[in-house]
Amino acid sequence: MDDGVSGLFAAPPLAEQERMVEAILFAAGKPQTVKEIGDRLPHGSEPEAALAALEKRYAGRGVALRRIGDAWAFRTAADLGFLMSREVEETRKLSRAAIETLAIVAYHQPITRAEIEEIRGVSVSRGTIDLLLELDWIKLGRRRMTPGRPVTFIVTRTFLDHFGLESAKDLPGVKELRAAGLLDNRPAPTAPEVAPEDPDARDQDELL
Amino acid sequence: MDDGVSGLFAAPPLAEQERMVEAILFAAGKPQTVKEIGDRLPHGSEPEAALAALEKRYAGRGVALRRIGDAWAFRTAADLGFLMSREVEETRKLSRAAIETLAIVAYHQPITRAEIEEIRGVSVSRGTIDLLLELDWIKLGRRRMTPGRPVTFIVTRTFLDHFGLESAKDLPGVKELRAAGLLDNRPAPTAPEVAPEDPDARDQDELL
Amino acid sequence: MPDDHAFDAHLDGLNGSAEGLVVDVDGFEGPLDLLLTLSRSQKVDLRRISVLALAEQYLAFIDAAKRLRIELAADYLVMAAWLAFLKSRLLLPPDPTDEGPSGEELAAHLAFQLQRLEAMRRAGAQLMGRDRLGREVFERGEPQAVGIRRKVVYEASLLELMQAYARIKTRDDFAPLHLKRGPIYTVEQAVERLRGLVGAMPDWAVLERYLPEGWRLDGKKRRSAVASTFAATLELAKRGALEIRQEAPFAPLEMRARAGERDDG
Repeated sequence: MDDGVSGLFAAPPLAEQERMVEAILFAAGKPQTVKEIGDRLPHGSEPEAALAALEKRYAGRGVALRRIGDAWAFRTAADLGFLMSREVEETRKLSRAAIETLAIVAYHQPITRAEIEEIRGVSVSRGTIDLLLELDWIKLGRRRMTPGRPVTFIVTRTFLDHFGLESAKDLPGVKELRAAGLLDNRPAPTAPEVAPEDPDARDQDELL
Repeated sequence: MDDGVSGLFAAPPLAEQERMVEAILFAAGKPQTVKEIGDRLPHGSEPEAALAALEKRYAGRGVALRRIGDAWAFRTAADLGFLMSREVEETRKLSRAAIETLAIVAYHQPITRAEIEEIRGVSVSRGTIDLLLELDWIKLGRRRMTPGRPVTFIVTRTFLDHFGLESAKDLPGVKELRAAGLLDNRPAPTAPEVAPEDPDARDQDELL
Repeated sequence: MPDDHAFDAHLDGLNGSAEGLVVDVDGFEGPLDLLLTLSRSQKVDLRRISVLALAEQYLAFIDAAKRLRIELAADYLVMAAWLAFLKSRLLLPPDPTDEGPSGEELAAHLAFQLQRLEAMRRAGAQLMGRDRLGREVFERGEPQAVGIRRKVVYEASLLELMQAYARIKTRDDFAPLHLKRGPIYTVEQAVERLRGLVGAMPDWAVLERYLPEGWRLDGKKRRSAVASTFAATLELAKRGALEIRQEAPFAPLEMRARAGERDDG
């Protein structure tokens, strides 16, 4: 927009901006970022202020304005889910491996596949990562600046939306886990040669 | 729901029913009839009263509760429909005919169409004049007091603003343009066909 | 969780007599998972777990599996080897010449791994227990697509405007040379016209009277018509059709048909 021209027009009053944001978010199925909302409002509008006013207006209603990462969306109030039970499509039951992997990515992101395997103590099957990518719950983050430049995984806005989280900081128990040091990246003490990587482990085992 | 069981419980207060209807209509994939809504509400609820309360609550908001036939649905407020479309700006250059016509009007206003054609040496298409009128760069001036009383064209305030002029009189004359080096020593080729029509060029082309 | 049942079965087996031991490695997600399951039999907080006791439990489990000739995946055996090594480190007095981490450090790391895995399991269960989109929370059922309006913005600068005008104005300068005919009344036209009129000019009359229609008012046109008509008059006088007179310099030119050319003659 040309500032020289649009500057001639004043932004609409906040109450009107609030109505506009309400209409935009009602019509959108997916969460909209503050920037996306701002781009659709008249020049000079303040989407953050309008969103704050709107959030307050909908507090306690049957529909709530929810922040999802850097985006916002209207969602039905969680306590009314029982009314909607007829519309629930039976979601595929996630495997234990998938749930665990998802939790590990969410609490440790960005995380490499090797690190996921280190935490789980078992190799992560291709199918598990694929499924989580397909659900759009995890996505590729930046490559780790370590030898081999491995890819990392992070959780998505869809993940936050699905689990009703404002941000990864709101993950259940995340503060306690961090305080307990359980989210630290604690490398294994360098073990002597004898152990896991020894291809003759099986033979040794039989000696025991 | 089993009436025998739900009958044991009192219907929720109207405010709560209103929240429920709000959530149901928000999540519904299509408009819902009063009966459909009622079937989902706890036994003993009054969907009509809840709908009436909800309609009132949304009056004047960015989203309105609307009756569509015998069903109800949330719809964007009529005055905010423009938000539901995104504008994509596409910048285009004015055609040579259009800019020449515009220049002639600017330098010779008020000027009739016949006079523009005389200066350009070619006829001016209706589309060119229409585009310039639509852009609000030219407008109709007074009719010429000559036989046939032809309309004249003059440039607009919008034109002056766009080109950063105080008045059309500020446009430099041909001599000044030449002095300022704005006139090419050679005219632009009248038509791009020049080259292809060159028989030598054509032969060369065929050799390639 | 279906795994909980398998898990209970293991616990039962492990708590029972050696004969009743149920060994089903398929139910575990790897050695760490098996260790975590075994650790529960200690019925203490993982932070106070006895890694030594856990290592012994694990090795006993693997032994039982072997006795039953159960095929064990390599990583279970690798873990067994590592735990055997850890056990020896924990039991033997530390060797000052030994390099690498102490048995206690290794045991502490294993305990950390178990705690971390358990924390992640619990977190996963908590996540799944949240109000989830499409189950307890719903999005807009009738989302409205955003239409795209195309708006064309025309660009033109003052420079382009001036250049366009200059182009028009200079076009003629470079056009192939041909003389532009302004409003010119040719001598030929004048001769032709006057010849037709000669019969009707018996008396002296001023030249301007015989200018053609449409060439009398406009300055340029009039000048051209006067000049040509004068030239035509001279031509006709030479041919003997007209007489010309002028009473004084710059006085009006008068002419009449010569006798014999006149209609009445």
